[in-house]
Amino acid sequence: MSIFPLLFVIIPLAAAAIIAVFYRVWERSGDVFTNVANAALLVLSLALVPTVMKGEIISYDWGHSSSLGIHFSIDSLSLLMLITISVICLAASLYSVNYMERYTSKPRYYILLMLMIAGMNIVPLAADLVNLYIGIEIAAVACYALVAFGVEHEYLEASFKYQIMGTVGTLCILPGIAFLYRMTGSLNIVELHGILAGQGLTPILLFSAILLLCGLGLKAAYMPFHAWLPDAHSTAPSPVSAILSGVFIKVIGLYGMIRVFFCIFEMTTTISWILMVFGSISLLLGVFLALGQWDSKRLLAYHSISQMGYILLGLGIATPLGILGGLFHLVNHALFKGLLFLDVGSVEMQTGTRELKELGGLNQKMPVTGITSAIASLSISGFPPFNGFWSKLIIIIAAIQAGYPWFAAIAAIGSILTMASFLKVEKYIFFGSLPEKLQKVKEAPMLMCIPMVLLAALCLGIGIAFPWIIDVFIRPAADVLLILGS
Amino acid sequence: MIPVYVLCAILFLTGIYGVVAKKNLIKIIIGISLMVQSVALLLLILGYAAGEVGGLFQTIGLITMIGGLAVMSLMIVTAVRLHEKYGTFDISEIRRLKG
Amino acid sequence: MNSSMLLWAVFLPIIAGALCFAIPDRIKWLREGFTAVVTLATLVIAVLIFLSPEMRFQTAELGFAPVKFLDFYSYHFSSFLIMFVSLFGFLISLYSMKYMEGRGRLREYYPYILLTVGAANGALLSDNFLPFLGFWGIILVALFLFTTIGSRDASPERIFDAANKNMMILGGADLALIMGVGFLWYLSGSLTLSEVSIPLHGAMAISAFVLIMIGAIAKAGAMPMHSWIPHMAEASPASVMAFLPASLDKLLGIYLLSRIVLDFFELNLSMSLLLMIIGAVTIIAAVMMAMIQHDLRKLLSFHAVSQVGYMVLGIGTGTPIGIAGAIFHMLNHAIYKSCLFLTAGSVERRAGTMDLAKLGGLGRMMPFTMVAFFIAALSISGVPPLNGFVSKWMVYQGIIEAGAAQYWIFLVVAMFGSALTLASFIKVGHSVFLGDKPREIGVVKEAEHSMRFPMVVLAVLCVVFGIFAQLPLVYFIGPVVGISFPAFPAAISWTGIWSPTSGTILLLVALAIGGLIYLAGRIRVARTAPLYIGGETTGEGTTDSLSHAPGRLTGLRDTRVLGTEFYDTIRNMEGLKRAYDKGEAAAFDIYSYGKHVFPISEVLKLLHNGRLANYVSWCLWGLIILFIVMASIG
Amino acid sequence: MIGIEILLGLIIVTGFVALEVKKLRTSVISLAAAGLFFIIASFVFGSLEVGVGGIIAFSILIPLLFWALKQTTGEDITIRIRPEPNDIFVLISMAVFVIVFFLVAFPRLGLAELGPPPAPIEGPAGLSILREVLVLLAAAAGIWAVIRKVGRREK
Repeated sequence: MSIFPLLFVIIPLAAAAIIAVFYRVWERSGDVFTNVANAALLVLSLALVPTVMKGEIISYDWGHSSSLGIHFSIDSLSLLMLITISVICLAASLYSVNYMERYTSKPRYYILLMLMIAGMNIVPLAADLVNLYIGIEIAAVACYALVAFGVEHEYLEASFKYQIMGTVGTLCILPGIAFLYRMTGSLNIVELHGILAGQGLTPILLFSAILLLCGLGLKAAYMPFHAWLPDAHSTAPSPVSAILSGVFIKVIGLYGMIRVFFCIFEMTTTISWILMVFGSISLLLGVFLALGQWDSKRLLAYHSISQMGYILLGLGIATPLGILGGLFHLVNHALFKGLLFLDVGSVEMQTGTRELKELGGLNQKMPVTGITSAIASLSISGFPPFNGFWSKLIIIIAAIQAGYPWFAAIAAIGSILTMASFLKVEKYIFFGSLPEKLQKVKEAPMLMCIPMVLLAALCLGIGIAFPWIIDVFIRPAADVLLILGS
Repeated sequence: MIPVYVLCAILFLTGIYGVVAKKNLIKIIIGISLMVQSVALLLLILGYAAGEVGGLFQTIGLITMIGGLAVMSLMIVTAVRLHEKYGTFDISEIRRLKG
Repeated sequence: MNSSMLLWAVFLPIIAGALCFAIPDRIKWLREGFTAVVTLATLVIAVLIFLSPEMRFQTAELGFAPVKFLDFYSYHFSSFLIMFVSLFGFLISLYSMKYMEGRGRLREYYPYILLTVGAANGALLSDNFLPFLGFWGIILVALFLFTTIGSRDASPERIFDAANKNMMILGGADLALIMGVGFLWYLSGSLTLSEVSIPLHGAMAISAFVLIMIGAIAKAGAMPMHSWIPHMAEASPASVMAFLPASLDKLLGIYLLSRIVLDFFELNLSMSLLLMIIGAVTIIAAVMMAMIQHDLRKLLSFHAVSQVGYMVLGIGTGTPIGIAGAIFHMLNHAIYKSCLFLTAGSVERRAGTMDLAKLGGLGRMMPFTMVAFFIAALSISGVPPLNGFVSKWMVYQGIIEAGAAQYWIFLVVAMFGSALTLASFIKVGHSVFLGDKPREIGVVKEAEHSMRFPMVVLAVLCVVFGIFAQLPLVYFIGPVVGISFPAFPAAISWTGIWSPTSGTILLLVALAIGGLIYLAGRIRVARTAPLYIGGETTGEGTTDSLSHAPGRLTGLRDTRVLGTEFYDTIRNMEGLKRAYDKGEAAAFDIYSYGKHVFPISEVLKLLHNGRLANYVSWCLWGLIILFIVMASIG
Repeated sequence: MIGIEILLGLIIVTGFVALEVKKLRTSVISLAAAGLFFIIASFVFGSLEVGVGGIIAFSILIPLLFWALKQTTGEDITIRIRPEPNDIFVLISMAVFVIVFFLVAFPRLGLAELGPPPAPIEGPAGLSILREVLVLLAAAAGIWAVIRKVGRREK
């Protein structure tokens, strides 16, 4: 029993409350408290690394001993997610200070952001499915509003579509949880694993699994449940897009799936195949769609679908190496996709457009953005020494090792196409000749460059120090799934 | 109990029908509302024994209703703003985002 | 000797490269000097490694896979290669001091040289596939970054297109390599290069072989993965061309190809034939393309492709002498092609252009460059006693020894390729260094010392490795393929090792053909040269040829023999014309087939038509599929 | 349990009416009726919490919907739009889904022999009501953000 898990929820909520109270008195309270809270969350999550990554589980319970009440626990997988959330959210909130000047009512933005972070933090903390669901719901509701934050045509449209599809998703998750509870009498994830261990999937459990697969799939946006994503992620304000593509879909969608399909159900061949097939379809079609885009943010959004496909493929292989690759790619994707959205956001802010055809040659004018985006592009395309290379490599060889050469081939083809579309981004935004009307473009302000440099450094650093990162962060998290999964 | 499950499923499908086949934003929201109701009722049916709903089903049902309330109120406000911008409730005309 | 030296050979340049980024632009001499010193130090380390016996450096195994994070292993093959990698790094950094002077992005240029040297050493020394793939990829990234720097006369779009193409072709090949390594791991259960050795049976082994081969030949630049080299040549500085596509990429690509043939797999007949066909096609097709080029860089780059054909052909024979010839040719090619690009660079620096039609008569003013050029040119054409001759001859011997009577076709193709190469280079030498100087080019000076030195070193190496071919054969190549060549004093007696009669005859015939083709070109030129019209050349003629529209030069044609007509003659030969038209329309360029991807993308985009109802229906279809799956499993 | 079935039937009928009528006001009233039946149904099941939750939800939603209609329009003009090819795809998907669901999935579930539900859990709910409040809070903050008239500052 420890208070730490609760802090992950209390800190962002407190920040939201403080901002709500003080924003009239002190204009900058939002800027300050959001960043302080996010930094505190990062410090907190990193402080837990030595204990949790050794295999200890920190838990917090309030209320009834079984599922009624608040039950949080942090194991190494949760901590990995929490660290990822904190890093990306800190980067996004630093970035927001200048970027969100373009929008009215910054305090409301910050309040929503902190609520969303609170919701996102609840998901990995949750020890039972109801709390998991609550986390998803809070984060999703705040996220709908953040997507609509610009309250113009596109913002509202994207948000509305997202709301409808997201709600259909939650309405699939709930019966799934209910059936599970009906069959087992428990909602606690560890208990459920114990109860279901060794049993085959009865039809009703399978039905519940399908509902969860669909519902969480709608949140995680893999094909064919993906259609809201390109709209929502491309219209949202850039820091929000960075959080959405970077961590949001993984936390509220994929994390739930990981918990459900590794820690609750046995990982059967059927489910493994379902995950791999859906994963490789998303991987391939997502990148095909991205190739044809001329709107830079929409292109990135489609890539999120594609990269989710990689993660799903890695996890679906379900061998130790596959899970490791999937989780590693999850972290890496958070970093470089977050970075790419921040880069594109600063280009959009400085030039006023995100149409690839209207841009060009910005490397001369915006060197920081140019270099960081080159790093992120190389990383997402899978080039060493950046982090994306290693995770893709692990996924590909894991697929071959598990005896699925065709899935490995799909992953490789997807990687070539990813490369092609990022070369397109680089070509049209940062290389080539500078159009006449962009002659006066300047580099983004300092506070926007800092998070970009930070994330780029992480992409490079993780790529170079990947054995260490894997040993310290990824392997313990993968072990959680392996111990429970076997 | 089977007919109750069937009716519940029909209610859910009616909701989906509203979401999929109706073009009016308000009708879509009504469809969502029907789905929420069906899910809440499913929870009650699943937990029903001897004149009382047992287990955690009540709690989850309450969460469903509250979650539905939260999402739908946001949807309604968004729909109003959409009408303000696009001048219509017709979802098939609200599609600037495509491709 | 201490095995941590291996670490130094890899990480000294890499760390120095990272530091080099930090050197501010103002003290550029420090940056340049630093680069030269570090590469020289790496060269010294490499020599020390070469002189020591086999060494191994290992870190602990990673927990997640049977991989050591770093597993370096030096033996004769890798250690002689890292020596040359470091040597090229040193010569290029020396050459670049003057050649790259005044260009943009120099702050990145020098660090990239260091990073490339380090990564190439890393790839050569790695004894585990995972770090190997990492270093292999870093070289590609460095190539990409080098290419984006670009040459002066290319537009930003063109530069990036070239970089793009590098990335796509080589990146795709790298992924093929990764797949191949995965298959290899699956089959052999080991990721250690020196442990893997499997028979070439079954679909998986064949695919592994082919996939790794694709990775290797793309790096080396054999057809059909060659098209990045000519494209890059148009948009890159000559020093970059000399450094990567001409030397380092060849060393690495052929190194990998030799490894798969020598170590990983036991070559079988069909794969051997496949390699030989690739080699033969590359030789002839690329040299035909080279014949019609007007731009010196592009011409050289097509020859760089063509020469890879000999190496692939030699390795494909599977005979020790053929493989030894191929590896020797790889080394020789790196030397003379690098030298050729460097001379081209000097010409460009002095005359301001690399367009053959605008050059001429530079020989008297640039004697060192000219001599270096001719030595290298004769070497690439396989004229005795230069190094290119020896290695080509060994390749021919390999073909003969491979045994099958039908292989004479490869022999003929290889010889004919040599002949065309000779013809092409006589022409180039003529139109650049001999003949009359066009008015646009004023009085030019010989290249600076720092540029002259690398050219001279490489030219001398061409001669030494030709006359004393025993030297590299005994110390570098013999141990790799397991042939013991006669010792050094018998250097001149190399002709005695194998019976060269048929080879010699064919070679002489080939040389004669080369001469004839050249003469044929001359005769045609003399007949078709237009009469002097005169009067167009205005007074603003400076050495800055960039300002000249091509049309303005037409008036000069009569005054000197141009390269261009010769190429047009070939270009319009009956039967070849169609092939050339296709070649120029990029039908042979694997990259150009990429555009067929876009229709798929358009169709998928149409599906995302913004209708919420559709989107929700897709989810329903997802559920339908899942339900059916559920029903099918019970 | 006959009463429950009738109530469910009534919810379905009123819900369907709500979806199909032209006047949006009528459809909201119809939804309110469905909500009423829902609340009754949950009380019949003996679930106080869901019933109260339903009362809260509908007492907020129905006025909100009326407010929305007052702000905008009371007519559903889309009801008269002829089906396009696209709508046919959608309807086919719907139909296939219904068929697959009722023919393939539903019979296999074995809902008849589920066995008794898990035993009720006694004890205080503790903080857990806070979680629901948090969801509502997020929605409130969301609405607060979405009702802004101007979202972006133009440069």
